[in-house]
Amino acid sequence: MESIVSLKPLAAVLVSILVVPLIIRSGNRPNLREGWTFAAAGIKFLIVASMVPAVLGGAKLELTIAQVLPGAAIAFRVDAFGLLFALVSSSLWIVTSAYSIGYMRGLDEHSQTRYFCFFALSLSATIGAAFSANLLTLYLFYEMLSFATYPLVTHHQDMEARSSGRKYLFYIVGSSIGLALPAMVYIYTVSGTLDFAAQGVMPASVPPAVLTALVLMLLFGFAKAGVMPFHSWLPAAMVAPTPVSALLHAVAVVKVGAFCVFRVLTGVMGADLLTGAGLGTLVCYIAAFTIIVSSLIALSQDGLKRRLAFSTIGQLSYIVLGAALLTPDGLTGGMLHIAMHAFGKITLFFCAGAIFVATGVKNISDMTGIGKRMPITMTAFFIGSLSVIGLPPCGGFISKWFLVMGTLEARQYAMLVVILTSSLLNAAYFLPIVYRAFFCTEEESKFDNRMGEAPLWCLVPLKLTAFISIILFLYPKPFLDLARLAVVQILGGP
Amino acid sequence: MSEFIDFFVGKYNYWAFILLMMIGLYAMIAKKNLAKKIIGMNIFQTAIILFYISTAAKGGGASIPIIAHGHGHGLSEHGARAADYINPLPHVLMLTAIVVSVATLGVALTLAVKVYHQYGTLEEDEIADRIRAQTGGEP
Amino acid sequence: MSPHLPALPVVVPLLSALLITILGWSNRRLPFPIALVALTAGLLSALGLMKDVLARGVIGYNMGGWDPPWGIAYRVDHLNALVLVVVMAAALIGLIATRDRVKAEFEDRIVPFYTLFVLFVTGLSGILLTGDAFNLYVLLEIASLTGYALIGLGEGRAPLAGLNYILMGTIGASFYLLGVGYLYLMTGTLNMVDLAARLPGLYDSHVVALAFFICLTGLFVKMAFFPVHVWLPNAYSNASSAAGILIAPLTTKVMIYVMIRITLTVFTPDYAFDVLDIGDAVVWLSVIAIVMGSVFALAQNRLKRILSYIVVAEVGYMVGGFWLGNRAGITGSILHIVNDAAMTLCVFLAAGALLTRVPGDRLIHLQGLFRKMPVSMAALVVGGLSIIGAPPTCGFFSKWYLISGGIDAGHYGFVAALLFSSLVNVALFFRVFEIAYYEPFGADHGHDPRAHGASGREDAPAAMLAPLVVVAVLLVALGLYSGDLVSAIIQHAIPARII
Amino acid sequence: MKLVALASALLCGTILLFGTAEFPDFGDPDSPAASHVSPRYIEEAMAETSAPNIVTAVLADYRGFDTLFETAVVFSAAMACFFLLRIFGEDERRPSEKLYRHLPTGITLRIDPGGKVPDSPEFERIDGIWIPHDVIVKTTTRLIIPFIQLFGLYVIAHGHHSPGGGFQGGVILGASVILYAISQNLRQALGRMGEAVSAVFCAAGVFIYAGAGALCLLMGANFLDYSGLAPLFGVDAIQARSLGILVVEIGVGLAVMSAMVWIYYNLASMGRHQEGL
Repeated sequence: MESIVSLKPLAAVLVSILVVPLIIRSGNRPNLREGWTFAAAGIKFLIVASMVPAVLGGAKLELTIAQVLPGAAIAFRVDAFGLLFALVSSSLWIVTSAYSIGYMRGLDEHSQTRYFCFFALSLSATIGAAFSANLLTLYLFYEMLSFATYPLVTHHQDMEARSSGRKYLFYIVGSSIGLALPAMVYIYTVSGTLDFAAQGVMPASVPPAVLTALVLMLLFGFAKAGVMPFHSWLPAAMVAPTPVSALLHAVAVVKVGAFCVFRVLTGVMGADLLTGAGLGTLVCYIAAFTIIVSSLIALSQDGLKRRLAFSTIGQLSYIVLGAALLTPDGLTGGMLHIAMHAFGKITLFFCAGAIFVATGVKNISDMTGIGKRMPITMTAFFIGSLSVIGLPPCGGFISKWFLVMGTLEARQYAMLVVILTSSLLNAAYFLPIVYRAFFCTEEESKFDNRMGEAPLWCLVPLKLTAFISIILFLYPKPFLDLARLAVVQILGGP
Repeated sequence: MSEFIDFFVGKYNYWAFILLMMIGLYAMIAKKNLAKKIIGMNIFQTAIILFYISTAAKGGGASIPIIAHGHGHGLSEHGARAADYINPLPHVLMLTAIVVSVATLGVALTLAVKVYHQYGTLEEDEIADRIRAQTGGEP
Repeated sequence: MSPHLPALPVVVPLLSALLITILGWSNRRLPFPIALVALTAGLLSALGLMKDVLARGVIGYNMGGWDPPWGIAYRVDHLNALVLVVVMAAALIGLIATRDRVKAEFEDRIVPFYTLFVLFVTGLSGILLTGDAFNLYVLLEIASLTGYALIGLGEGRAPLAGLNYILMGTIGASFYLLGVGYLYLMTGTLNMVDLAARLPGLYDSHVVALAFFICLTGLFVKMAFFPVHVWLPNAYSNASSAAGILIAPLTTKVMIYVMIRITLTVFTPDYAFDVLDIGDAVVWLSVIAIVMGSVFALAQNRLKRILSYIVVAEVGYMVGGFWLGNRAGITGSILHIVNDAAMTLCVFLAAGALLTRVPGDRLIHLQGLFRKMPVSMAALVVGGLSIIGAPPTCGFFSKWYLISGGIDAGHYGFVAALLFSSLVNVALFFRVFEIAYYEPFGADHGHDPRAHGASGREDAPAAMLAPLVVVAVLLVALGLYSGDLVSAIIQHAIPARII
Repeated sequence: MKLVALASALLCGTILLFGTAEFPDFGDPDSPAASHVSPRYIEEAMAETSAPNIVTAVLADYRGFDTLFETAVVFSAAMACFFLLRIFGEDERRPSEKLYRHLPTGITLRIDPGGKVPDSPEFERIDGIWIPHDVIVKTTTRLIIPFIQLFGLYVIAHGHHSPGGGFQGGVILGASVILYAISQNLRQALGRMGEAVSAVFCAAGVFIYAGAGALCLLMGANFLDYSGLAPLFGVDAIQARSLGILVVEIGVGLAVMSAMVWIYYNLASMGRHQEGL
């Protein structure tokens, strides 16, 4: 496997940092400002996409920024898994930027310049995390993301935003400093390195009890993965403006958490070591617990965004589950789920936002009959739901399929049951929304029959993501190839 | 008993400095009056000076460290013997320490004057009362 | 390089301080340029020394041409060259940044202010370079006396705080002097290297142990180690903002250097860590220091007091890290001297910048400052993140070494204290940020800010902002280059037997 | 508090006492302090520095660097007093009435704040605590002061050969000025030796010391290595050391004298330089 020194990863990270001063400078000319955002998003996506052929060819693009600790540098290494994640995040940034314009202008939100700045910074952090070559760099970008998203979460600057912001910081930063950091230092102390390597870096001499403690500390320490009981920041963070929730809390932030857990389990601990110690199963059960409980909670939520949030918690644990299965199909399923769920969930959030912009409604119980007023939005919502539930003809089906295969492969039949049960629960909390929106009597409907969709800036992105969700079912090859390659790289194959 | 007396008599200089030091320390902690605290501080420093100076002593008729008949051009025809003169080094060091303690005393008194200007008293508890009255208890 | 280079960081500032008085007395425009030249020269010679040390190893310099132990010798190695560069750089940046503040706060006292400040730096650089235990005391007093004076002239309770600082500082210095006296009594020498050569025969003597404890106690007072920290918060928080900016980053760090120097060079690690075996006890003390410093910081409602208590906690980091007695811990401790100097400078400078536009440093005064003073607040954020220990700022890396040292030594109490303190720092700083971010918008949510007037931006003067931004960038740069810093310099500063 | 103080003082004392058991006895000529470094000073000082007073030789030459900073400590203390205490201009809290004494008649005029100030040389401004008749004190001190000052100069100059030197002599000189200020009044003393003079002399004294050291640097010797000054003095290296010691002692004397006086000025009048002692 060849390594190529390349500036591309750095460029991909920097492009959205460098655009910040430009955004600030043109703060009072909104069109120019958003132009910069689009430019940065486009360039970022192109840079990321340009790495695909090389990576698919089996190469890894590397760049060391600074050798900050012996054996642990701040360094980038683009492998298939990182690239998959970066591809998802950077492509969705473009879409979300468009959606942000519609949403923010539609509601005449304050401090839009600040909003776009921190949005760009968050994207840098996300891409940085995706391209991290070692745990240290990953942690760096993880923390950067935590702090960069804080102003976004608390954008409204009211009492609710403040308390949510506190909760967000308390969970995210508290767990990363209190749990992940010491675990990292410990790993560094015993192994002398933090690099991600096929089959991990942990020496075999570490006693199983310590190993268990480390795995748990890292699993919960990267609280962005939302594994219970470190999940309650996520519903709280839904006070943010919807595009933030959409990109960050359905895609970037939470996926970075899942990505970190994935990296830790596969790159630091190593599949064989975990299997040998039986820790994979332990993590599986934790994830399974989260999946089921969060789905049950989601059933009882009336706020649309809160229901989506709990759904996200469950779906994240699918990814964790995939990683913890430690079999080729399971890993493939976990990785694919990052992509598939991202497109599905972002569609759902876009729809929630569009509904709010157009009608100001936040609660599901008030949405009876909305399908007649916003048919496009609700159709997209339906497609997104299908993808998240894991039904054809949507991308979600593919990742779930691989997950199911993984459980069989790993002989974790209990997990198979969990996945299937959870799919049913997913259907149970999504489909009634769609049903209520379209099929209701005139009396029940809370809206008149006039068409009243959200602004075009909101509408186009959600159509696009819904469309991609379907495309991914029909043509999953790019992601599937990357995921398959990543599995080979992770398991240390030829 | 005689051992103890030997011990005490042979090292009485150290006892003296320790006693002085305890007095100084006690005054600095226990006294409420800032001027008395400053005096305690000075006693404390003096105790250490005493300690150093006492280490310079040499029994057996050693003289002050000025070479007798040392006038004129100084080549080593005078041939001073170390045992004849007491140790000059602690004296040098304590000259410095005395100057430092004077300087510290000066600055401490200056600040005490300022404090007195500000609160009209040097009693610590009264100052505390005044501060509380001024700020309503906040630091 | 000139063989006289080691003398310059002390001699040049000393002469300049005197020139400030002699020339500045009649021309009030001169003090600042003279001080600027002096500290620039100081920094350059410090860098030159650093270069020499890297090239040639330890450099000695005999004052008055007398060989040690009869004369006073300077001894420059990796450790003090590094700290010297830090001190000089911090002093220089502080000097430039506070120019306007000094003009405003001490309009009649420009001459004495700069004289005292340059003397203060002289004292510190002397402390760093000297290889003579008694000379160190004299220089310590220079730095302390000038420090007392600079701190004593502030608002409100400053004189009282200054007086308490004098009383405690004098006890500390006197204890140090007494400890040196005990050593002198037992060995007959004052030169550090000579002491180290003569002490091994006396390792089982109680007097030597006592001398060590007395010295250590004295230094603990001087560096504001809990529970003898009580002078620091009042002194730093009541001092004028210029004096606070100039003094806060330096004093405690230099005192920690002295502790390291005395322990490693005079008493040798064998004695301190193995014969006496007090490392564990001191680390537990520092655990208490860290926890209490953080808890006290939480209870404060003024920015500068919060920062002062953070300094107290940070002292615990460095003392504890050093007394872990292993390579990682000592590396962390030395690296943290560098980083903490930069961090403290950054946050105090930012606080000073804020104070140019707001009436006081109570938290309630900070409302809405993100909009009003974005650059200063951004620098405060960077400083805060570094104190919290978020990568890639430098604070993360020293904390990393410290934690790693704690794990190496199996001292999990220390690790827990470090993490606790980081979490408390998150709470502290985000409370400040939150207030600065929200307040004026709390009531009228969604209100268009343009109604408040987009021209509400009124940041500190550029002369203060530019150094502040430099320091903030430096925090990140130090973080990125900490690997080089450790491998090129700090590794050589630690005796080879420590693993 | 008292109990705490007592306990900590006793604890401290006990710990220190505990250590004394291993100390050398008082006056032990074989103690390490007496046998390691110091013999060289006693045996060689005369030959190496040509100063029979070994304390002076060690103070100003062997450990001259300490002494330089000792002088700097004095300077910074004086500067600190000035910095902290000096109040420029009128004290706003007490808008002072001004007192003027008509010299020929001895009549005292009180000028209320804002009143017209007499500018005839026959009027002398005085302080509120001015005492008219102290002939004995004034006369005695006038007689004594020159002798005190002469003695001070002697002590400085004779430091090589007898107990004395810059610090002692400087203090005596300073005391003479302070005595003048006490016996006359602060205003007159300030007239004789003003604040600017004290300040600049104080700095200049230290500057002489440090400058001598720096001059050695310029001559190619180490800092404060007076033997490097030999070409300037036109004598051999050892004599040059002796002369170097004299130069720095003069600097010390100047600095200490001015510092004493300056500190007194500020402390005695609480920084207002009027209405003082």
